[in-house]
Amino acid sequence: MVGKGYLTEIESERHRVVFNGNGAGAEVSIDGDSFEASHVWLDESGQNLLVLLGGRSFDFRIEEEDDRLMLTYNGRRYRGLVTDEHLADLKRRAGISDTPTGRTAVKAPMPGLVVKVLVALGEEVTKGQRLVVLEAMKMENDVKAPRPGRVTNVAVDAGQPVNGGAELLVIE
Amino acid sequence: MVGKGYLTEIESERHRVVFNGNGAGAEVSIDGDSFEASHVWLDESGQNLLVLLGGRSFDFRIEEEDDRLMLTYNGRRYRGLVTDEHLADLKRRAGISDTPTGRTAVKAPMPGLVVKVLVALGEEVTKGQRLVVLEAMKMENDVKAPRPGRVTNVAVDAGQPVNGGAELLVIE
Amino acid sequence: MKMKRVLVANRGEIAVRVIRACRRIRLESVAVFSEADRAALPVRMADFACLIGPAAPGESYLNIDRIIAAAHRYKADAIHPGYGFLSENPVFAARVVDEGLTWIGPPAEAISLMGDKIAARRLITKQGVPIVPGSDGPITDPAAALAEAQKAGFPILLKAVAGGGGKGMRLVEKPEDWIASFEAAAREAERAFGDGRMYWEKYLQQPRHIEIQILGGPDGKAISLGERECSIQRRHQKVIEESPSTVVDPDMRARMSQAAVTAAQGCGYIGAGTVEFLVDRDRNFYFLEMNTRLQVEHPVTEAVTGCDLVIEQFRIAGGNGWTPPPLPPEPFGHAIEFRIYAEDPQNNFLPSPGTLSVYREPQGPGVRVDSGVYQGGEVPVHYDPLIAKLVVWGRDRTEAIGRAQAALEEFAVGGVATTIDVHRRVIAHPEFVNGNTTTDFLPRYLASTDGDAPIDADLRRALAVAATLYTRRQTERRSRTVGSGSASPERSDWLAAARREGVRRWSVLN
Amino acid sequence: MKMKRVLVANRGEIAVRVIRACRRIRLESVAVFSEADRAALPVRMADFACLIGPAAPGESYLNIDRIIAAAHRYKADAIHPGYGFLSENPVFAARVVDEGLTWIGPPAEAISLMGDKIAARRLITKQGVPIVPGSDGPITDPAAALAEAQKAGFPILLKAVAGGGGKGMRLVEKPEDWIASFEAAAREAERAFGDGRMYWEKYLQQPRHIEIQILGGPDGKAISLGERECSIQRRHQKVIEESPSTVVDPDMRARMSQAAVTAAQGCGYIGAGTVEFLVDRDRNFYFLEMNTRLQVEHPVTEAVTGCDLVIEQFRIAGGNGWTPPPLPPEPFGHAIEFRIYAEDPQNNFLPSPGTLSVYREPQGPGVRVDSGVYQGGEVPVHYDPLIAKLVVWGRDRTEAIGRAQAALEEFAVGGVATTIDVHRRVIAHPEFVNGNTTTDFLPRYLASTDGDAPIDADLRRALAVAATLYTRRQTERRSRTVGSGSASPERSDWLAAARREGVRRWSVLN
Repeated sequence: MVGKGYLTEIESERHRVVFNGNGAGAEVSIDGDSFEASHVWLDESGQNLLVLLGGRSFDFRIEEEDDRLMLTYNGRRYRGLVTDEHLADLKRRAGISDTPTGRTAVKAPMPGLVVKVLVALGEEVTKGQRLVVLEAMKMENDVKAPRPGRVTNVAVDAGQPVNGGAELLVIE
Repeated sequence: MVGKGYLTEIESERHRVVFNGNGAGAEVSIDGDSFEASHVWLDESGQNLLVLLGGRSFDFRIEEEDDRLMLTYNGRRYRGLVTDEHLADLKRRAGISDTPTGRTAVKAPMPGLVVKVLVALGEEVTKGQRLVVLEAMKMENDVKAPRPGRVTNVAVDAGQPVNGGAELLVIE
Repeated sequence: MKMKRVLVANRGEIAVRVIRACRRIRLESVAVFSEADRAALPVRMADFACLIGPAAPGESYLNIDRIIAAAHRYKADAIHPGYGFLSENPVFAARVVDEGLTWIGPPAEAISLMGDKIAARRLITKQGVPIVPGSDGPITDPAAALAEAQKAGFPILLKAVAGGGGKGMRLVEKPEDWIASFEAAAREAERAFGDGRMYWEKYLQQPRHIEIQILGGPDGKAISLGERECSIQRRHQKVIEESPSTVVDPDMRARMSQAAVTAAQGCGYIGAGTVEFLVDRDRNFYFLEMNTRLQVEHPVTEAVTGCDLVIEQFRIAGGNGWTPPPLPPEPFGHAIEFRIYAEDPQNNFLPSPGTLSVYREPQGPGVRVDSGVYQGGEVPVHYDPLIAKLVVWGRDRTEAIGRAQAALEEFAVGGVATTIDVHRRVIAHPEFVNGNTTTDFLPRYLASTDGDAPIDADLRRALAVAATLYTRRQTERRSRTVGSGSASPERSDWLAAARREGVRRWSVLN
Repeated sequence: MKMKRVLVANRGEIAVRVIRACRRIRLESVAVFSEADRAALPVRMADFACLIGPAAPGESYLNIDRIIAAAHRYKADAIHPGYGFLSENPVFAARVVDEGLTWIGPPAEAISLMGDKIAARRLITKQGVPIVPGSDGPITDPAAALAEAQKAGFPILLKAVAGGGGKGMRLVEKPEDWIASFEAAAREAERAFGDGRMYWEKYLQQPRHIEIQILGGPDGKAISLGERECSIQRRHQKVIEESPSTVVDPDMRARMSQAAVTAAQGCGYIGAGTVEFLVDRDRNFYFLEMNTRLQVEHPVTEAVTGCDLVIEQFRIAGGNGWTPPPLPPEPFGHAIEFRIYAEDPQNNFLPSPGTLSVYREPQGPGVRVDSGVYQGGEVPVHYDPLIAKLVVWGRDRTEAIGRAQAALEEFAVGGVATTIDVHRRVIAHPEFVNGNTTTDFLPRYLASTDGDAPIDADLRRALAVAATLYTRRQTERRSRTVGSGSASPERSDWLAAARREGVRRWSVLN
């Protein structure tokens, strides 16, 4: 295998991606298997990417959402996370941890009005548990726990208007 | 009339445009008549402009073509040319002429192959006269004189491939 | 007096729909817009546009005085209300007429009558149209009502007389819960509508929701344009609608049409309206309510009849008499509508407002999209998250479903999450394919799946490559920006690369 | 053997059209592309994509070996040729079959026969189908041919036996020009086709061009799907097509259909094909030629029959027998197609390649757009400048024209010039509105107008304001870029302004 690559997580499954070769016979190695590959950035937004991989054509839209990527293909969305092995190496040597700190801020997905806070400080929550009810776009919407953990901060009260992206509470 | 304005030519007819006021009651004066006005740049391209003028809504696309503007409204294209009175003033004072030099380079509107050159050096041509036949996009296309004048340079020969924008000949 | 200029008292896709109809018959249009909609598509498309207030609907799209003032200011001579907002407000309808403007909708009296659920039930019963068994008036004595309800059989649905949108509604499974449910629902209705009156209906289990589109002529005679099946619902909101229904045959269509026409004529209905029915397993149908406006799902009827319902509304309201449109003897082919919401199905259908960084609609034979947005535009947080309606037509239902799958795949939206993928999964479901869907189908299906169908290995690898390429490019751009000090490093870099490769925008992996 | 994966040997809108059909019936698709089309829409939409060579058609879309190699490499089991390029090349059709692939088109023999104009005329005459009076073989003795031609009456059209695209064609107004014209045309034909053989036809003055769409079944039986009127032409290229024709009544339709079916069955035709006729002022029709492929204008037939012609092509070629599609007894409504070219009508229709900075297609009931481009994509200089086809459907011709006007206005294209405005003017012309158009209409109209209809005063003022705002903004941006030294002055400036105003992207004039 040539040089360093990337560790790329797609929907929680990790792959090692290494780009090899140059010019027309370009290849990419994925988890050790080689494929002929080429790509085109379709416009100046940098969000529309066409990938030809082993002859198959894939038309992706890519957006950043928090620290992750959201890729859309044929109407379905997929989550991705990419780590540069070279940078990870440097960090490791510098003693910077690459694992998550365990602190997750739960944010308002849109501006709205907090209708109810369903959990209390210190409470243990399970993944998917309803945490906050937010009224926006004419409807009441549930904000659910993205992971299990303990609520270590509650930043809002019922009746309070919040901006999109505002921290509602913290799970650790 | 408040301050300096712009001299704006639309399809060869000239108008004086002055922006007045600020905030919600904004107005524009056109050839001395005042109109309530507002506008929105519709996206980051800067080419899509919505103008509300006296209540009427106009959805324009604007592009630059050589030194002119090309505005599209409801599928039809209109030519525009804008002169800033303030800049024109400065130029006038500095002795810089604002009138055209009388030299017009006729350019290839697209890449192609010169099939025929229909005029000779020194020839007088009328507006709309066929000057060059260019083969492109599977078809033979006529390049016509944008103005009357004398041909003072012929830069291409029959059989020669040319890039889009290449100077074909000059009329003075 | 000929109608010349129509004010469209709405926003989003339905405002665009009405403006398109105006352009097609050379009527001028006036868009009204809130501060949140200054760059919205209806404002771009209308001949005139008038800012009427802040984003909050009460100060703009629900504000009767401001809309009337806009109509006078821009010399509109008619008002089309779309759906939602003021479309079923009899005060507005009456006011429009009082101001000397043409109201593109039914008479205020018909709106009032059908808006009072008890009055509507009484009228319909009198006309011999079957209704869902239930109380014949507001509940005055809950205990006495319980006895009656027990005769009809539990479960029972308690509903607010002034109701709508599921508020003040309670499903009562057993008689023991009756009193508590009644009191809670009445309190809720009182809070929501200032009217705590309740009535009850027998709760039909696993019904279908089928409705009849009618057009009432100025002479009081109504015609039916056939049915729409709207059983795919979530939170009492229709999600997918189609015409014809898989359970309606010509005889049943004729009987339902007759019932709908009777209902419409009975309330003096003029214009486009919809009579909703519930249909039980034995294909008995029961009047549910009448919607006194253009429906969201009107395009499926247009697709199978060839009739432009908005233009028919104008013709009826025009005051020069009206000839009913020619209709095919049977529905021509099959049409399905999909409501595309800016909601995130992977996150409990939370609304997903934002800027549409990518927006490309599907195309091809039998595909229509009604939307109120455009690439680069915004989905504001203040309003309903419906951004588009995809309507596919096929010679038969199978062809329509095939076209729908392809069109849903082709529908490219970036910047906001949408319900497109849910539609794809629903129409691939055997129950949908077989046409065996009742109103509980979608909630049941959504509860049974987490939406994570396995990812094909080729796609998974391509996703990994795409994500990696994106990250690599971002990293490179950032480092170049810092290093070069150029005002616009990206573009020049881009062009240089293109020149190297000989073709703009093409690159091979290296 | 069931067809599973189709290679589409074409580009642009027709490649997209075929790929859409594949997706709808769950066939996989393989796009082939030249270096100029790496980012083209068909490449994005297909399941597989294969680079086959440089931009020049001879090295890519016309290169049989490379296309066959791509088919084998990506395991395609069928090839659809679209129109143009190799679609009417009998060598290619035969080769595809020899390679064990399914050819989505008529037998090579039928292509050959109909491609030889003399052989086609002989066959058709033998079948009793009326043809334009003319020579029954290639001209061997020009002087003898002149005598015959004089009997038919001048003017006469000299045509190349191997002809196409207007090459080797000469209109001869009077007998004195006969010899010179013959020699010039033969030389041109020799140069263009390597075959200098000529024949002659009587030149019908002000004819209509009307054609019949047929589908030939694998059993040799053909059916007619009715006519298309294609009289709006420029440089012998169709520009606007519609169905039904304003001059064809049910009886004439039946007679033309019968003639077309006879012609198709006579040459063993299988698949979709078109028999073209010229129609004179007395509504006599004469066989002109048969096109042995899918036509550009096939969507108008789809709109009034409900039939998907590409899918019928797959069904016929599939080899499992074929049941003709159900057709309405008469055309259902009226459809019109507009070919949108990237050409500049204000500059002698010069091609206008470039980047589509804006591209937004119209929508609404009865509107379909087939295109091969997208916003941000390119119109390359190497190929035909057709970028899109707008197809409108209405219950009747008047409704269709109204819808077309609105849709043409709504069609937003920036970055290249288009023929959209010409269409708007044509369909507003009384002769078009009345349906009185013959093949000389468009050249006559274009010669009579400079396209500069007066500009309404409100629009003129708005144009002046827009141009001024644009220039002011450009000036401000340039001075800020110089002054601030920021890496991205525009965006931050933008955001600051938005914050000041309280709403993103809204500004009032100041």
